[in-house]
Amino acid sequence: MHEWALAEAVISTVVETSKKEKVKEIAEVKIKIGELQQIDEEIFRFALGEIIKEMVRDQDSSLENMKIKIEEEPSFLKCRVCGHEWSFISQSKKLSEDESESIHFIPEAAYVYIRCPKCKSPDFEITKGRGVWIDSIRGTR
Amino acid sequence: MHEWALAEAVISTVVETSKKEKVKEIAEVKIKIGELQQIDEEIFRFALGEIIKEMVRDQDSSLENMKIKIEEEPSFLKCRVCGHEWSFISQSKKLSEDESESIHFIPEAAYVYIRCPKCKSPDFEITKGRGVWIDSIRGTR
Amino acid sequence: MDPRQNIIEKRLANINRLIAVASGKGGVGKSLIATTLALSLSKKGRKVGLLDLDFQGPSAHVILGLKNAYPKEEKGIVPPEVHGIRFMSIVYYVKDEPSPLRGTDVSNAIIELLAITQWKKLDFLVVDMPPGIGDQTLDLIRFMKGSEFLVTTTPSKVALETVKKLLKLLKELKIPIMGLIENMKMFPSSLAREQAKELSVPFLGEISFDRYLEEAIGNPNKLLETKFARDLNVILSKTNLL
Amino acid sequence: MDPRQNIIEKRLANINRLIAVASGKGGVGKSLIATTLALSLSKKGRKVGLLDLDFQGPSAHVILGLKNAYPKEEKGIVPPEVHGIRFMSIVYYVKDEPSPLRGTDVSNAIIELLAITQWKKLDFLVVDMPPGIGDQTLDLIRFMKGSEFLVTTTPSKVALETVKKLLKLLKELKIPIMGLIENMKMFPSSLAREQAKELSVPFLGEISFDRYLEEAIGNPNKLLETKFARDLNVILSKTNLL
Ligand SMILES: Nc1ncnc2c1ncn2[C@@H]1O[C@H](COP(=O)(O)OP(=O)(O)O)[C@@H](O)[C@H]1O
Ligand SMILES: Nc1ncnc2c1ncn2[C@@H]1O[C@H](COP(=O)(O)OP(=O)(O)O)[C@@H](O)[C@H]1O
Ligand SMILES: [Mg+2]
Ligand SMILES: [Mg+2]
Ligand SMILES: [Mg+2]
Ligand SMILES: [Mg+2]
Ligand code: NI
Ligand code: NI
Ligand SMILES: [Zn+2]
Ligand SMILES: [Zn+2]
Repeated sequence: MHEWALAEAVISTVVETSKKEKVKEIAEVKIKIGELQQIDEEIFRFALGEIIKEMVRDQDSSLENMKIKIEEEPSFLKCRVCGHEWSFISQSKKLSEDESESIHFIPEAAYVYIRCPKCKSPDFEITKGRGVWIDSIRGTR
Repeated sequence: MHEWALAEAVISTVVETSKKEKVKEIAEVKIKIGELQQIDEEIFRFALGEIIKEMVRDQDSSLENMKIKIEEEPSFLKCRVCGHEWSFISQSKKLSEDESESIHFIPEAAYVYIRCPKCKSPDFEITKGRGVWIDSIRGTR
Repeated sequence: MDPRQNIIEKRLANINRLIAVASGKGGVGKSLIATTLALSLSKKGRKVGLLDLDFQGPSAHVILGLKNAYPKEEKGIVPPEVHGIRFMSIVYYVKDEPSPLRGTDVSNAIIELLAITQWKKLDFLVVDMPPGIGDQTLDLIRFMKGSEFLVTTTPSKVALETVKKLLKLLKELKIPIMGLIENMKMFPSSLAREQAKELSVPFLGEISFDRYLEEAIGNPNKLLETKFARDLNVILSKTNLL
Repeated sequence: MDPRQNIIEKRLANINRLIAVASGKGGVGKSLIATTLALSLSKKGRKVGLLDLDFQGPSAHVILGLKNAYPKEEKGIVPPEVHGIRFMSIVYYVKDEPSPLRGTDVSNAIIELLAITQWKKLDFLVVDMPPGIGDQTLDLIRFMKGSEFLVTTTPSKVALETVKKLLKLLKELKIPIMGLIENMKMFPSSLAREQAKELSVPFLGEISFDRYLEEAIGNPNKLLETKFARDLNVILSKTNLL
């Protein structure tokens, strides 16, 4: 349930951004969740829903009809030493449950538990699919 | 004349890349030089010419007819603290000769001598126009 | 758009004071001072958090003698209480393995930690800083607004040369500096005091080299009884912390 | 395409051995050891370069007492000879100002320096490493192929915890480790020796805490006559360096 904290971050950012852009009613938010972090989409969606309910109850009606689109983004890693690029999923079975959980909380734990499958280096870049990202917000002013 | 070292890096990279791509004759290389580093284009072009002459004399004819296009790329900086974005040129007159020369050798000296014009932070990103970059290489196999 | 940065302010909203123990230089006692400071404040009945931001050389858990503690998941992660301190460190997630993170990854990990950690109400959050004036320092300044710096040095010229740079940077950016502590003093020397004066930074006092300090590492109760802790407390009693 | 990375190998081609003095931990004597090592090798008639990669806490120039030296421009930059050593440091370009570089900028600056520095023929290039296992360490491994690590620690548990991480990382990556030096020894203790043994790393010996070392900082001739330098030379005589 640490997904709650990230859901709260998303909603807070959506609200603040719409305020800045003078959006009165938010129609849709598109969220990408990076595969690396292994967010539980169901829990995440539930948390988003609860937070919105609470906000609507309190004061903020701009979120009342907001549609939430969540897309899981495949994760790719690229080695700085040998240039090899690979998908997280192709190697994720090698991780123990503990290691996976650590990456779930702090995706950069990947540098401890993952190595380039080709040259074994820890010096790689997470090129795609690290964590939670707001792709777009749509609404009417 | 430290431009020579960078010219050598460019030629060496062009040659190696063309070899990898099995290019026999290189027709054109496009080089971008970032405004921040204040490369002397004339000296740089001279150095490129000399290095190519030497290589052609020695062994490598692939460079014989290579055209060199050099484009100066304007430099932009963006503050991580306040979000302000500005062009290097708009502020470069504030630099002393010594400071400019330091940035010429190591562009990251910018973090010592340049500040965000809006919030005075040194925590900015060089978003464009840092240094020497090979934009493209064209040739025939 | 990165949603995490937006929530950090809220996560830190119920923390009264943010104290960054820093130096720029390594090996001057930042971790010993930060941990002992947190323990001392907690002993006085204050609610204290300790955040180890030295991701590549985390030390506070060694000094605390941490065993088997792990954050609870509860609308985020809730740091466990270790000897009365809410303690957060990357070691929960990287164990004692090397963590070869580049700066951009360090920055990402800091943002993640700050976005998901639920400190709840605290009188003090003490931050144990790494050496350098890189990503951690810049991110602390960027995200942990209102942080006050407690700067540590040794009497050595080599240390002071680097500490001076941190002090100059903080002064330039108008970040509050509580003052300079001179640690591991063995012989008379006035360099640190003079450096503080030259930069108009309060000189808070000195902590003697304590040959028995090593024996107290991993044992907080013993640590609080060392000459080191007593020296530190004399210094702190001159600040508005204790 | 970044053209700089391609030329680095050529720039280092005429250097016989690359010796990185590292630790992971700060304040353990890396800079003192690196500088004294470079001076000692040079005294023995070897052609020596010294590269300070600690961009945020550069120290070698302080230890060397550098004054008014500046690289020459000659098909790149040619490091000036300082007490017989070809010395390269970021201080030529940042003076004694704070250099708040993030990791990505540190990496860029390293690549630039390596691409434009003309070391010419050298028997040894000694690299004074910063604390941490971040950008500098990863870039040294990536670009300065064949580097051998001379690892330094103090006898303290806190230091060893971090030094262990560097050693583990180097072993995992099969990077040559010359061995472990235990510096600033004041009291009997076998922790460092045991740590080395546990990780199958050669234990090279110890350097006593030298209370007169501070007085030799900035004065290379004096430095070479300290107990510190003598202790280091005993250690080095057991390696294939001297
Ligand atoms: N006053 C002191 N007396 C003796 N040893 C000390 C003192 N302060 C710190 N130390 C020792 O110095 C070393 C560096 O301390 P540490 O807190 O790890 O520094 P930093 O966090 O600045 O790297 C440790 O071995 C620590 O036990
Ligand atoms: N053997 C020693 N005896 C006494 N002081 C030492 C010894 N080795 C190092 N020092 C001192 O310890 C401090 C840290 O040394 P330094 O070389 O700057 O470490 P690092 O480069 O690892 O940060 C300096 O003040 C230095 O003078
Ligand atoms: Mg879980
Ligand atoms: Mg010039
Ligand atoms: Mg520390
Ligand atoms: Mg050093
Ligand atoms: Ni979770
Ligand atoms: Ni030049
Ligand atoms: Zn690889
Ligand atoms: Zn700004």
